Amino acid sequence: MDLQKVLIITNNPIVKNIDNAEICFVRGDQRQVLYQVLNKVAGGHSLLSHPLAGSIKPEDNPYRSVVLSISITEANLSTLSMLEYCLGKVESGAREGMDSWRLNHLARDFQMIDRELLDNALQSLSGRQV
Amino acid sequence: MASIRVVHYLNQFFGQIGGEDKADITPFSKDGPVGPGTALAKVWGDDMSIVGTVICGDTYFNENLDTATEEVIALVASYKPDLLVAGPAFNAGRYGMACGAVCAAIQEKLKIPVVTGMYEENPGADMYKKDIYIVKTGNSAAQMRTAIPALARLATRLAKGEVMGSPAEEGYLARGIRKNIFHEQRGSARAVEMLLQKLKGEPFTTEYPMPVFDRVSPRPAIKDLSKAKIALVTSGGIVPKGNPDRIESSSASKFGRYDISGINDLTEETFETAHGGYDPVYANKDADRVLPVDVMRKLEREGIIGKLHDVYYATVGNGTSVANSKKYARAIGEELKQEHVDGIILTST
Amino acid sequence: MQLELGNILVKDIQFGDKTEFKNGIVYVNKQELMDNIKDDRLAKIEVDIVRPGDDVRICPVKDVLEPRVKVEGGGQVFPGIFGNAEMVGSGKTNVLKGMTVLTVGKIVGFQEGIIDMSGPGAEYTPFSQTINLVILCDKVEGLPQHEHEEAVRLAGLKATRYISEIAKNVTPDETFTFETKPLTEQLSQYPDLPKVAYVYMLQTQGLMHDTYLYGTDVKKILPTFLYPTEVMDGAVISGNCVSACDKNTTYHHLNNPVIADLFARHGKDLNFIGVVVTNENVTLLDKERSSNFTAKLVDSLKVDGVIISEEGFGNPDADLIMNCKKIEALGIKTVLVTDEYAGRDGASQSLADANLLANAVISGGNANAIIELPPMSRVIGYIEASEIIAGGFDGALKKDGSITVEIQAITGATNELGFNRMGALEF
Amino acid sequence: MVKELEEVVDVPVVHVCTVVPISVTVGANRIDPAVAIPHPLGNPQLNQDEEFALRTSIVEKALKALSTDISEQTVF
Repeated sequence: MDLQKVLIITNNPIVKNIDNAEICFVRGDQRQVLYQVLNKVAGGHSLLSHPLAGSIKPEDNPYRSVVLSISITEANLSTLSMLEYCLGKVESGAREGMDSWRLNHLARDFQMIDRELLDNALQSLSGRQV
Repeated sequence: MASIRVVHYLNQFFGQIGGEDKADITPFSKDGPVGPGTALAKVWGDDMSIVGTVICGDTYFNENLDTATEEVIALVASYKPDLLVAGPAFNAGRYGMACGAVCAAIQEKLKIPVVTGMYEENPGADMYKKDIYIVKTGNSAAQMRTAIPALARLATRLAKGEVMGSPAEEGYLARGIRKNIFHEQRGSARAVEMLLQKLKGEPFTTEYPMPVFDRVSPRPAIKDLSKAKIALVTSGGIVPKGNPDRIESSSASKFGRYDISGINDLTEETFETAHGGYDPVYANKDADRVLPVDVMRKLEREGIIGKLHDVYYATVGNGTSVANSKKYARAIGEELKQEHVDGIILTST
Repeated sequence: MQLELGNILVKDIQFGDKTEFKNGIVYVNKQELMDNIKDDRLAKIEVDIVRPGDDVRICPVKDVLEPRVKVEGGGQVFPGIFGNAEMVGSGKTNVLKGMTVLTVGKIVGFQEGIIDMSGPGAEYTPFSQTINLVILCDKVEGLPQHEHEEAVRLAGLKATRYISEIAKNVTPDETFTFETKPLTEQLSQYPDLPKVAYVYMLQTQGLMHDTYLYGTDVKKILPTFLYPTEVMDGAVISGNCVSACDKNTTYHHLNNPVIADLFARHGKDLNFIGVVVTNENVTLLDKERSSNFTAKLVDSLKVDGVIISEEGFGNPDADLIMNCKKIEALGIKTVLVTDEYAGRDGASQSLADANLLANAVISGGNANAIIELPPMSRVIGYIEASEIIAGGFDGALKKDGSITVEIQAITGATNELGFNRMGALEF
Repeated sequence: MVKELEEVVDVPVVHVCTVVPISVTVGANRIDPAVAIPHPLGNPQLNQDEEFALRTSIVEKALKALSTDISEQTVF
């Protein structure tokens, strides 16, 4: 993959050892991942993949991997505002939560789907200057 | 069938006690209907009867929110009502806030249906319409004649536990609750219809108004800093050493209110940070780095500002939900308003 | 491009010695059907028939299809899957109306839907009103999800094609003609009417989120122009297993209601110019690029207004808003069709994006609303899946067989093509 | 938070913050950029007097913001 180096923020344990990617592993739920993304974007990293990839109910999708640029420029206001809506969505869903029973049954499927969406993003970004 | 027992909440004015001069009157009750209550009773006939009226001054209520609410709840509860009606408050701000607060508290504590009436721009409407049914009224008591029947009708429906229709059908302020209904036409036909209306420049109603992160218009500047009382608020989690309120390091469930009268400098021995989102070393060493009490005191001494407000407020911004931080900000804001501060410095990490 | 759709009204489906259409009844030779769809990747295939009003629950439903066959004109139905992707959308196509082919199978743990043929759940899905030929597929041990999805998708397409052959020589009960002229002619056909196009957004994010256009994976296309009749001939097919309530099944694509309702007003109140099909991808760059091309295409069509339909939720909300913003910025009016995830109490933020330019929105309903589905005497598929499909939750399946789920578990419940009458309003 | 304070108290509020874009998105009207996340109004690299002077300058800017009429979001 001739992808320039990217930063991946993830809480998905099967996301590791990806070429040209620095992986920032977040211990916590997808809210924590998104807040970490918010911090990075506010710090000037560009958001490359949509933070709510997939159309699996947000609060039902406990694993999330988000791709950002390694390089830093001026923080992008429109991305921040998009993140604000995403966080609003996730925050408002969070209280309904997902029970551990389902999580245990489905963890592997969820991880696989997240990984699949991530791979799609990386493939699409491959060759792009970021 | 026994008629439904209703308690009515009124302020000093509609409770026929007096005007602004009586606005600090403490809550008391009277058996039977008073003022607008008699009009309600007329509409209801024998179905529902106002067994008691609780009256409280608007100033007293708003300045003693917690105790006043407690007192009102006790008075209302003593009548063992099936329903509480408050107001209508029209466009009276403090009365609206009181009606909303009373309704919300009664609904929560006594678990009975509640209803009030307000003009949609009443601040109380904005504050409480999500929690309670608020009948849409005109903006002044001159509209009492139309407000009463609307209030009476909605109250009856609530008391009888009838299925509530849409805001447009029932005349209450939309509560922001999305509910599924079946339309006459399927969605695609509605879309074509709406597009044709939009193309012709005709009025149309979106089925989903976009939520907007609303902006607040900038308030006018402080005219004379040397007379101004300035308050400090921080989301950087600065708390007295030992974190007496146990504010969580993230996803905080509360905010802190701390007295700094007589304190000229925050030191390593006296203050620290409860914030879990950044390296706490620097703030723990000198909390003035987050909450500049030392500089503010110096400027106060020099007469550059009139006064540093003696209480500061602290929350932890880290991971705190949007809804919670809004709630805290509102609560802090209410307190600072009472204290008549002229400006606020909010520091964030 | 002109297409005559001939509806052959199906009164019933029955198993028989010969697969044929006789006296309003579709007879199916079960063995022959199974032989036609067999696949080494599928360990077991079962076929069943269910009818409106039956005391039956089907779960987990993957896709729903409708048998259509070309009678005249080029190409084959489902072009690119079958044949050499010749252009479709002209000539004559016969439709077996009133029936579906419905595939059932567990692909991954959570996204397929429920269809109840009677009871309260039946009100939320259009497929309780059709006679359904149900094809239940089990994969061979160890088959990866990609292959499993593809095997079940092909089983549905092949079965539908097999059945549709019997409609070829039947005289339809009713016919409807649809025509869209080449762009310049179409633009000048009704000079006094507003010109309208349809922006057709398709879910395309990878495994379980894919859609195919003439057999190609839509995530790899740039937005392109289609004649509406191409869609009626199966140019677009579903390959996704996202939450059941708002994925467009292949049946929904074939019977796209936005296209139908635009044609219904065509030449009377508006001039329907055509369809722009676009995707919903994972990266922001792809989203920007696709929405830029969509806006450019719409602009070049010289239309006054568009209807934009979304598929799915979450990040597609960003595509929806981007399309809306960029098209409105050109001075072209938009109406959006979406659905909502407003929480079980309906009080949460419905979409993951918003913009004030999106001032005309049709809602397909709140997918989080709860429904209790009473027990059914018969279940086709795997009822235990109801606990883990989207919208189900712990304890959803009770001992008596009743289940409590969000309506997002019901196939087609909050369809974002506007297929249903249901919608959400603020209370 | 800044928005609600301004609305409820009905007086000018200045947001002293390190990440200006966040402040803009949350709707602050008067924004006073600060030093760094762990020490918005200080800099441990400096000696005590220098640091106090730095803090004074940030606070003075905040006060200037409070005493300046604005019509839109403004970074001071």
